[in-house]
Amino acid sequence: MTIATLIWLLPFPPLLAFGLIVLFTNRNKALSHTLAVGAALLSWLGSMIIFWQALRVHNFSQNPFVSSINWLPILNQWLSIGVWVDPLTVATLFFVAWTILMIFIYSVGYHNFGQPKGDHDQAGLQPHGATVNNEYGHAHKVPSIEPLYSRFFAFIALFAFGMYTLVISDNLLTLFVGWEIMGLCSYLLIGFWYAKPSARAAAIKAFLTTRVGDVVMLLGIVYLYSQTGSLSYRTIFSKEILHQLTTVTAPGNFLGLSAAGLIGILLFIGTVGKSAQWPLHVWLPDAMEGPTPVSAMIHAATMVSAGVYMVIRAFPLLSAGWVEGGSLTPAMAVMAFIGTFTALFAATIALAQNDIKRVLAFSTISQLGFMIAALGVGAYVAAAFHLVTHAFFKALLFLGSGSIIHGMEHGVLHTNEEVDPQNMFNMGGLRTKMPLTFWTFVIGGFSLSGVPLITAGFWSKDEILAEAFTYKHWIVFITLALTTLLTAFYTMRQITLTFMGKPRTESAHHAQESSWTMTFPLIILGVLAISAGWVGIPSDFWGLTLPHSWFHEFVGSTLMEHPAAVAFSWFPFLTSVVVSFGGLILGWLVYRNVQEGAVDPLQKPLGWIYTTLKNKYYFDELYNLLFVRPAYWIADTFTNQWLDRGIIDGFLHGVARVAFSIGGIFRNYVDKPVINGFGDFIGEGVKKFGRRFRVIQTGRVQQYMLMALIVAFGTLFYYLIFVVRP
Amino acid sequence: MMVPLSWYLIFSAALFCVGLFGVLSRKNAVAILMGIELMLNAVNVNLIAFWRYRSPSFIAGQAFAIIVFAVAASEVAVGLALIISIYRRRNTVVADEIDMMKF
Amino acid sequence: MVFFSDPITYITNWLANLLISWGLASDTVLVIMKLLGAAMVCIFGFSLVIFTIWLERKLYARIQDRLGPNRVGPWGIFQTFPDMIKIFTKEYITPEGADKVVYNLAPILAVSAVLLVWAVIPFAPTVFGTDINIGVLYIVAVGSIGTLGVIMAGWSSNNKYALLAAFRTVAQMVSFEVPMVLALLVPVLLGQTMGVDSLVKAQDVWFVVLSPIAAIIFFISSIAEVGRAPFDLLEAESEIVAGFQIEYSGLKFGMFYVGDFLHAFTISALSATLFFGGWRGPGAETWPVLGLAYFFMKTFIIYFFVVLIRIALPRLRIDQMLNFNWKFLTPLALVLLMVTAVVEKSLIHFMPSLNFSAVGFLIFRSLVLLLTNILIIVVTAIFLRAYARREHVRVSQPRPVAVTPEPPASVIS
Amino acid sequence: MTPMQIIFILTAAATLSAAVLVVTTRNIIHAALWLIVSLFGVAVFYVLLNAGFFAVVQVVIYIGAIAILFIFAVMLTRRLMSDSGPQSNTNWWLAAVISVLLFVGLIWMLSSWRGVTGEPPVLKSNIDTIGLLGRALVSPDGFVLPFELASVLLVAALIGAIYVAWERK
Repeated sequence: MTIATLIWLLPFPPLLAFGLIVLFTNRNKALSHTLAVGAALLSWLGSMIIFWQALRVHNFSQNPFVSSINWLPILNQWLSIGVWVDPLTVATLFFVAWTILMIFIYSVGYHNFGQPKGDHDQAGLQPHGATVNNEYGHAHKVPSIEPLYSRFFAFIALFAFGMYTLVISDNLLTLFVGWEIMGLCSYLLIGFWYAKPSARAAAIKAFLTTRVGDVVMLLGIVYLYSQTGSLSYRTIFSKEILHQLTTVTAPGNFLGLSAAGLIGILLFIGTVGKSAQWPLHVWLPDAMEGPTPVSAMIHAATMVSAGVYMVIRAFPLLSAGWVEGGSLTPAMAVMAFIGTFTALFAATIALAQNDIKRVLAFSTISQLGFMIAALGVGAYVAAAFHLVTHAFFKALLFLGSGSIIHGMEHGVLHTNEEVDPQNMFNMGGLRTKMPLTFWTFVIGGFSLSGVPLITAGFWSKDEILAEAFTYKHWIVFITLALTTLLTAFYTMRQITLTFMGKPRTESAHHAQESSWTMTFPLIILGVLAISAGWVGIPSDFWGLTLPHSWFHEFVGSTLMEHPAAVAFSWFPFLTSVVVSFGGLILGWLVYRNVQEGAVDPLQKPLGWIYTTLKNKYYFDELYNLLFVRPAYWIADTFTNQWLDRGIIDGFLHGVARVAFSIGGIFRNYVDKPVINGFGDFIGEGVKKFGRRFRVIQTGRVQQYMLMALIVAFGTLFYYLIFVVRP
Repeated sequence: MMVPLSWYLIFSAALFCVGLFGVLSRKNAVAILMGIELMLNAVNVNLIAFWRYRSPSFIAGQAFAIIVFAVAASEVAVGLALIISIYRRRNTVVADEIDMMKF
Repeated sequence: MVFFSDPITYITNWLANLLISWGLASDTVLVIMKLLGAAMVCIFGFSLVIFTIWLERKLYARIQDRLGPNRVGPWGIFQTFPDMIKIFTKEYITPEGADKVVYNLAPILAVSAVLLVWAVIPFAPTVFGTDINIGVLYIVAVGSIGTLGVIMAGWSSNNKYALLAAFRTVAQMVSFEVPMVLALLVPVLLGQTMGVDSLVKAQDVWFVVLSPIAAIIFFISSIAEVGRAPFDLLEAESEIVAGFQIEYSGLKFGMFYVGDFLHAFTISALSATLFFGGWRGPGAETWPVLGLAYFFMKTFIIYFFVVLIRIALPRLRIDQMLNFNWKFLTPLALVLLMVTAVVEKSLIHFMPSLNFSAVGFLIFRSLVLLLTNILIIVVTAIFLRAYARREHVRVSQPRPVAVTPEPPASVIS
Repeated sequence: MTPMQIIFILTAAATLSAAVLVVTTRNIIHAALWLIVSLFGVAVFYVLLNAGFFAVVQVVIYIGAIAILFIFAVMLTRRLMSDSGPQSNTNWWLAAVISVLLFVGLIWMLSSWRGVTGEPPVLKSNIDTIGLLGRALVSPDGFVLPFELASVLLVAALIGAIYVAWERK
């Protein structure tokens, strides 16, 4: 099998699994998850093979694995689709494969495979636990298996298909296809427990919000196609096309943008939707309604990364006409601004969240902001690098949180007390209860907050900061530094509240470590969350000359002109060290001893700011006021009451009345006498005729035949004698 | 062989007419089917005769004859099955008695 | 010398030349010779039957631990002649309300149907009635004439038992014709001809080696065609008095009887011809008389088995017989035919690529086909095993008819 | 009068008279048997036309299968062993008229056609009509499609017959 074939086949095992599960093995849970995990494993294997092949190819970026076929005939040419694996793809493929596989495995444990059926579980609700009798005959509650177990695996399998498609596709169209498939899956999975009203709402919210972005992105794609007549990377990222795009101005000289600028911005808005950047970030926190593996996979590791992957992929287009260190293109400027702002904004919100998953959700938003900002300042490699590392440690964190929640739920089931197993203030002291989760979570957290030298997060973040510093984007630099501080702070807050101190509730007392299917992925991801950083250590780090940064060489070579690795300088390095440690220590100091039933110690000093943060700057309310309410109003009052009922119906009724009267006239003076008369006459005629001639219909086949023959021969002979002869 | 084509044609015409007479005049439905068989045979004779006399090298005549065989076989099978089931319900096979056009 | 190597041809040539020298037209002579040959075959057939009847009775007796005919002639070898005389001298009874013409026509058809087959069987390289290029098809066609005779007999003799028997017989014959024809197609496929003599010539390797299953299927279904045990339901004395020929007497019955035996011998001859290489054997080409010997040797061996089967096996129920035909033989034959076709075709297709010598290819082909057959046999065996298991379970169920009624209390006390 | 012609005339006479008996005789079983005779005559015609294959096929299909089927059907659908009363319906004379008319018309049309006289082309001795037929029936540029259709038709007829004649309990 050639490598091209392998790449083509890469997405299909999950799709196959999806189909099989949905159509056939839905009943059988074990078989279903075996299928799904097996498919994930296959795809993972394929990705790894591709990875090694890619490493063995010399000068890979100049001759990537490419293969394409004709797809749609357009006028006289073909719209071709295909696969395109270059260094960037390989890097993405690497983390996608790992995270997806890990999360598939994790889901098995998370949905309590092997546990008994719930007592009163129903489809579309979280399992409520089952009562079993232990060997002493005491009834006690244990977690119960997810009612829609198979369906879950079908969905994530479909999702995996979408992701692989997106990553390996060689043109924006198939990328968009994968993009939308993932959108659908995200909708399905957020609303996985569809009996919960909040889940339904969250699902719809996510779907609509991302849709806004997607529509704009589609506009961008269409405009691009209309300009270049193609969508494949090879074409649209070629020098002359980019040049042409920069020279052409947007229609109607829109904001004085060039076509490249406009397309870039449009595409970027798509990313804003997908990667939950401000102002379209509102859906991501609510998406935490879905099961934790979903949050981990879709809303942390892969799908939201897909947005960033897309802009990284489109970087040549966005940065068309930009030279390193030069002034930013409009698109880049926008990205820089949005990214930076989002990073800070989300980080601040994360400070005041008590739900363990929501904290992570906001931190995700802010980290994505990091990447966007990095791209905005042209730190191509740094962005990609951070994408990879973030995928690992954020997946790790989410899975860890999932494991924590799982443990808490165990406790809650054990002691039937009414506490929210996701609220960090109900936890504490889990360090001893769930050691594996604790250590892995700490690794993830430190990586997130960028603890120097060891963790992966440090290297990527440091590179971003370094680039921002080197190209003298001070605002970006400062903001991101500040954000890093906050990040470290809330990470430490999380760790402290969750694991340190004494258990604050009974449930926390009785929490226990999760099954190996959940912890094993944690360990793997933990290892990756550390080691993924080492590939990107700058060559002249600390003045000593290391073998130069492999990742930089590798991914950087994707671009046409190889971006220069920034020279090492002490200032950003020290900054990141200071902020990360500072944040961590602060967090530890503040949340060291939170007592049972205590409120957040920040609440008093910050006051109304805290409430603002807690309510996410009232963004939901704002959108509600701006969009939702007006929409309702237009729909109900305006359209329904006035337009429809009032004007249109009124008019129609008028017409109807007129028509009715006219019809009456016709009926009485035309129809009844004339037409009916005629019709009846015909009917009568036919009836009489029939009465005369029905005697010949005896139902005797032979007589029919006889008559038929008589007529036939009569005609024939007549024809022969009188027509042919003379 | 000194037999002119016309003899075959006349023969098959005669056979055909006899069959037709049978179809039209017999009472018993099975006998009617027999008549049909005769007609089909007449047709086959014609086909083969034309093949032999007009274009021995071109096999179409025989091919069609084969197809006529198939048709005859299936026709008999279905026809007899119908007759038998009618006989079961109506207890008759006289074509004239089967004149109510529904069952 | 030619006389010894090939007496029959020698004699025919001599006779033909004689007639021509008498000044007859050559084609008239040809016609005469053909008629003579036909007559010879018929006479030979009948006289053969005289022998086979004795043979069969002897075998019966041996296996049933009796002496069998042993009075008339050495080992009672002439026992059949008195029987013949008895039959000749019996009264011809034509039952009341019988359909005279048909009634008298039926036995003739029955015998002639069998004799007609002999027209295409090659006894030796130079001795055969005619080698029409559709011999196999001809054999099948003639078989169907036999069916006709049976039904005529059964119907015309105005007797319910006879009619039932005729129905059974026809049902049996028609259904067993299907696997028989399918099995016949396999040699046709392998020999790539429908002429019987060419088929014999094509058997450098006996077809029984190339496709044993076909041979077996043909053998079984032709035994059923003849209607001998274990398929002799048509004269199941216990159920229908004596089959369709119950009303016949005297020579007419004798004809059916002879036809029956002759038919049995004929199928042995056919099996020998189509599957065991007919007259083929060392030196048969140069010494056709040897070919004759080989042919009859093979035929008699097979005939021996036919008799043995008749003696050894009990009679089947009619449903068993039909199930066996439609649910086992026919599908098997179909599968075999398709598989053989595919294998043979692919062999011919790949022959150039694997450059064998002629002999090498022959061996290779035989091996491949044989293996295919064995494979089919194995698969069939597996299916049969499963079926047998189910059947065993089904049979071991207690039957409602078999429940013993509760005895009254008085009996117990 | 060559022997061939004599044979032809004899066969034709036999076949036609048998056919006439088929459509006129009272005893329906006899009709079936006569049908067999006339079908046999047709088979002889095939032989005369150098189509031996068809002769044999005629015997196999018509005499071996169809005729037997007829006899079965007759026996299954009769109350008594012998028929009573006329076997032809009231307007048989009209049928006769039609048939005769048709015959006359056909003959008349034939007489007006030139192609009927003349010698048949001589068959090359080595020509293998069966082989030709076989290839023609399975070659894509031959008659494979009609052939397949015929087979499908046969299967359909088989199933239909079984379904129709099924004894519903």
